[in-house]
Amino acid sequence: MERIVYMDHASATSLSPEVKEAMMPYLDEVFWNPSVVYDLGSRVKDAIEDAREKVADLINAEPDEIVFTSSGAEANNLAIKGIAFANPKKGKRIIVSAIEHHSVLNSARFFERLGYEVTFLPVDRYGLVDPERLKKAISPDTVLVSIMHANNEIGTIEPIKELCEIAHENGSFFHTDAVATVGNIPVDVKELGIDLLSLSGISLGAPKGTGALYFKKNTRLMPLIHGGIQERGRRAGTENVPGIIGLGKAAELRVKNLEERAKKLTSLRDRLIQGVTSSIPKVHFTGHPEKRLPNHASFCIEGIEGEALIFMLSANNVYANTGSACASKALKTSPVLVAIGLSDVVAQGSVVFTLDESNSPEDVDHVLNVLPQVARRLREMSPVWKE
Amino acid sequence: MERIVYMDHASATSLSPEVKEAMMPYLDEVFWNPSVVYDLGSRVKDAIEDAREKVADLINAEPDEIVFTSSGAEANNLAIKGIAFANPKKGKRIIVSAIEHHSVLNSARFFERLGYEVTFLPVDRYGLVDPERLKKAISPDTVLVSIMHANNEIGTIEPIKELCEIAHENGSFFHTDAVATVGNIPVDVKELGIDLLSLSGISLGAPKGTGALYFKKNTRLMPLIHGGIQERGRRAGTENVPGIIGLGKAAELRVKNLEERAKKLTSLRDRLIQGVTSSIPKVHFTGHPEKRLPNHASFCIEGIEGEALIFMLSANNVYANTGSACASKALKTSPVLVAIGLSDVVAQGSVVFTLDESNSPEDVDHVLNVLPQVARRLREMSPVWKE
Amino acid sequence: MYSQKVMEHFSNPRNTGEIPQADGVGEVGNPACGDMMTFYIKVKDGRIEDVKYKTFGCVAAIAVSSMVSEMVKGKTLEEAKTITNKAVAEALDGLPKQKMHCSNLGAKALKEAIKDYEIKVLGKEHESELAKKNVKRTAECTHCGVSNPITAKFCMNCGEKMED
Amino acid sequence: MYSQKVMEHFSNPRNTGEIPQADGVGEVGNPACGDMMTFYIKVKDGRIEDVKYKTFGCVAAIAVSSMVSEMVKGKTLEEAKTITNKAVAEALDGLPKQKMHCSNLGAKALKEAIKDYEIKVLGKEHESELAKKNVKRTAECTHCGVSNPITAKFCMNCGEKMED
Ligand SMILES: Cc1ncc(COP(=O)(O)O)c(C=O)c1O
Ligand SMILES: Cc1ncc(COP(=O)(O)O)c(C=O)c1O
Ligand code: FES
Ligand code: FES
Repeated sequence: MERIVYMDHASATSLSPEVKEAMMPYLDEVFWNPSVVYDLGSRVKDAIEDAREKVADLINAEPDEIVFTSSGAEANNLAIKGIAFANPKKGKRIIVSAIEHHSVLNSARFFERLGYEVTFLPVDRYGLVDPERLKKAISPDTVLVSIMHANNEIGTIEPIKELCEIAHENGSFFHTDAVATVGNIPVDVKELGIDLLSLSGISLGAPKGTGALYFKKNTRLMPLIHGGIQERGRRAGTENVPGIIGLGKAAELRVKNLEERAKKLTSLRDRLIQGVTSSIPKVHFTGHPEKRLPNHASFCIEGIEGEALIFMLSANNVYANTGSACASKALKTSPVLVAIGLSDVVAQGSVVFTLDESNSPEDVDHVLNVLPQVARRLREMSPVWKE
Repeated sequence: MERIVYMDHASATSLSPEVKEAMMPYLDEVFWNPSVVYDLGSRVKDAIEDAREKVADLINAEPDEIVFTSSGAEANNLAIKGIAFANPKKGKRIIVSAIEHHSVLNSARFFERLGYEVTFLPVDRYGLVDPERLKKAISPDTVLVSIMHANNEIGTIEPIKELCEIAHENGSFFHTDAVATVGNIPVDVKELGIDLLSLSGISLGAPKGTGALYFKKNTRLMPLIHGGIQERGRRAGTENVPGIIGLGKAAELRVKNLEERAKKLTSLRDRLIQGVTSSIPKVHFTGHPEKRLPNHASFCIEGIEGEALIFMLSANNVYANTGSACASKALKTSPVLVAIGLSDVVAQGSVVFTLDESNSPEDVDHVLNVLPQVARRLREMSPVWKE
Repeated sequence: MYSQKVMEHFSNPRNTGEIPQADGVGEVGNPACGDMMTFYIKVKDGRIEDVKYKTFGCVAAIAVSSMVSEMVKGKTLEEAKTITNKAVAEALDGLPKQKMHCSNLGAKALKEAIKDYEIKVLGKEHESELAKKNVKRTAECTHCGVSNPITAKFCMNCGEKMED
Repeated sequence: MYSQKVMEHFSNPRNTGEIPQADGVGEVGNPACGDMMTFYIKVKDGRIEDVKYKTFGCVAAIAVSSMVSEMVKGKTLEEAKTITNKAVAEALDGLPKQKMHCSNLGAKALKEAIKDYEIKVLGKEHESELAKKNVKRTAECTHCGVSNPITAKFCMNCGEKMED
């Protein structure tokens, strides 16, 4: 059989048998609505609360600080809109980094129409936000600072604790989009000190369409989805019960082997980075070399365009991503890659590998065999490429 | 084996083997993110579009008029906030009926803080909104009228087509929360003429945590969840793929036997209504006797309280609801029952049966055996009850 | 959600009913709000010789009144007066947080019955009805705990309907 | 998402490369925007004797240039000029809606090459560069189709980033 190498785990992962099995009963046997009064409803309710505990455990939070959402994007929207709408008196400025996920950027921009000002903090060539910049940008009317824990396109991990302290000195709330980190590196909300944190099932081995927002106890939050008393009034709508159970199980599994997993993936990642940068000329390794997700290797290959690259890789049984899964069909230069100072042309040739425990050193070697060939082929027919 | 009678199908239904089977592959085998560029992503994307077609078919819409959401509540929030935020020039008045679901009521009330006025239309003793009332209440600055297709607590079906015409003559958008009707009676968006319609998986035999909003082509809509380009920019976040596939399959199954199902349930319903009203003194049948959901029978039993009633029924293997699943734990008198003119005391004794094809005439007879006994026991110990 | 003890008392409530010529009757709650209890006591030699009640309310309300009746039967009036909501809830192996308010009702109704007896039989004055006109400017949402103006119909924070 | 024909041309693009002493060269697009094509033609007796190209761009862009090269090889210049975007897309069994813009590029680059040839060899004048300064006040969002002010960076309606 031909080797198939899937290295796009940040976009989606096949559910493990454990996670799948945990969910199954909640599709038919244990089907009751968790909100009903009779005792059968409590069985489902209890299972949800159990999942909430497991998710809380993964990030060292209390269970009642967790709201389940339908995605990481919803968690980001709930954080930003929830804080801004609930705290109008603090002021009308929101600060985000220039490399946030669309769901953060566009939630912030939504408030521009409501008379808010949004400040975008630049990053350095590694994608790091400079705390000094935040100090300068922050103002008494800044209600919220939102800076992602790690960037999904370049893998850089931001100095959240330091940034959060600056926000708190100013009396501003601090939110971090931790979709790329939770489940990949240890994340401790108390240690970080933040007020709100978003996570998504997709980076945990949980089903798609699941996520959660951590909010520090007593944080005022306007619901994004108004209605009934589900999630203690923070988020209405009948719960995606199987999804929540799957998220809980996945969180439980990750808690157990977080360190070991990170170690394994770091070694694969470094083998990949080392191999790519040494075998392909004019390749730009993107993001920070050390402050970096263990499962993440990203590059820009000069002279070629990302979509063609991804397709030709997939024709050779290698599956990777170009930029974020969301942006990849929007045919635009990635704002993240522009923000770290790459030219538009170079940024076109973006390729991102995200690893998982199912990947082996042989997988990496396969990529190291295929990628240079593919790059060469595409460069040969590129009017932009000159040897 | 003892007979267990579950008659709370509006709260939740066990997935049919067909629906469950349709979802299964999307948990592991076909796990790719639908937004990725490589061909495997298209397989998932195509499956989502297929589901979209099936949901559209169920309500005679076009596929590109459907946005998938994570619940009926989210669909209601998206409709109301989406229209109000996207059309600020039209004006700052929103009209809803007094008996809307919490997710509609609270979405509308959210705008009160933003300087909007919300008008609540009263209903008659059957729960019907009088079109003349809407004519009087509507004003040039009314941006949106939202009136539910059928009420979940009393089963009454509203004259949507007529109400919608009044809104349109005024240049206002019209939304209907059709969570209680879609899948239970034929719903045709073109025939109704409405601009927006919400539906939920829970009333279709689809998984919990699924829903959809229909919006007429070219309707301006501000996203509720901002971010990437999923759902063509209307709703960000990685899709709940198995949920969407389940919703599509469930819609397909309902299209096929909608009429036959309604006929069967109507006869069970009438047997239940007939039996309850004739065997229990001082019981109030709620809602409209004819303009009524085929699967819905609702009552208020004087002298007793709903939660105790539901628990004692469940101790006798009968599962029913009291008011809406959301409100049932809020310990408040149902606003719907107050709106139809019942006194607070009477409204406490609310019990709602929602039927499904899995229910038989014998189930109904079991309820007719148990309910009068339970009512008698609770009344015996009630200080409010006098023979 | 309910303990087995609660369910057991709910399914088989003790001492239900009225006492036709009761020495004291106490009524609390309001059926319009979903809960009302009437306690009846028969007193002999300073002891609660018999106790009965009628309850309109939820599972917790019924279990609480049953438990209160068991706890005070045979007790002296002074002993009975010391019964706390907490003790009732504990005797029931706990009550869900949002139902604690029921446990208050049971003890309250009983104490009202004792007061009624003391006024009728002993001539004691009713204490000035709990100086309960403490003018509140804010109300806490029972769902999310955030303070709201008392005029708020829905919680500003979580959007849930405010209890009146 | 792509037709088999597209994938086939992408995987095995025909006529790739440069023509060192080309009679006409046409270049369109901008690599900074993700797509650029350069077409080279050799003309003999008013016919396109040879055609080659280099393409920087997506799968569709590569397939389109390959298809255009096949379609015009051996054709007269006048025939080649009549090639339409639609014809190219059809020959590829269709292109995804959001990729139609690529099909334009292929025909455009070829026509630029013909123009270049005509100027260089026949002395024809370039037509005044498409009166393309039609001052637009609004831009349509490519996702939801709603009109936005040209200054909008994100669609007012769906929030998606606006194309420049
Ligand atoms: C009339 C009505 N609208 C909306 C909803 C909310 O649907 P969901 O539970 O999927 O959020 C319900 C749920 O019971 C309902 O009955
Ligand atoms: C950094 C980051 N934030 C948020 C999201 C959105 O998560 P979801 O896809 O669950 O909506 C993603 C998804 O790729 C992400 O990478
Ligand atoms: S009747 Fe009051 S909460 Fe139980
Ligand atoms: S390169 Fe332009 S859309 Fe293909």
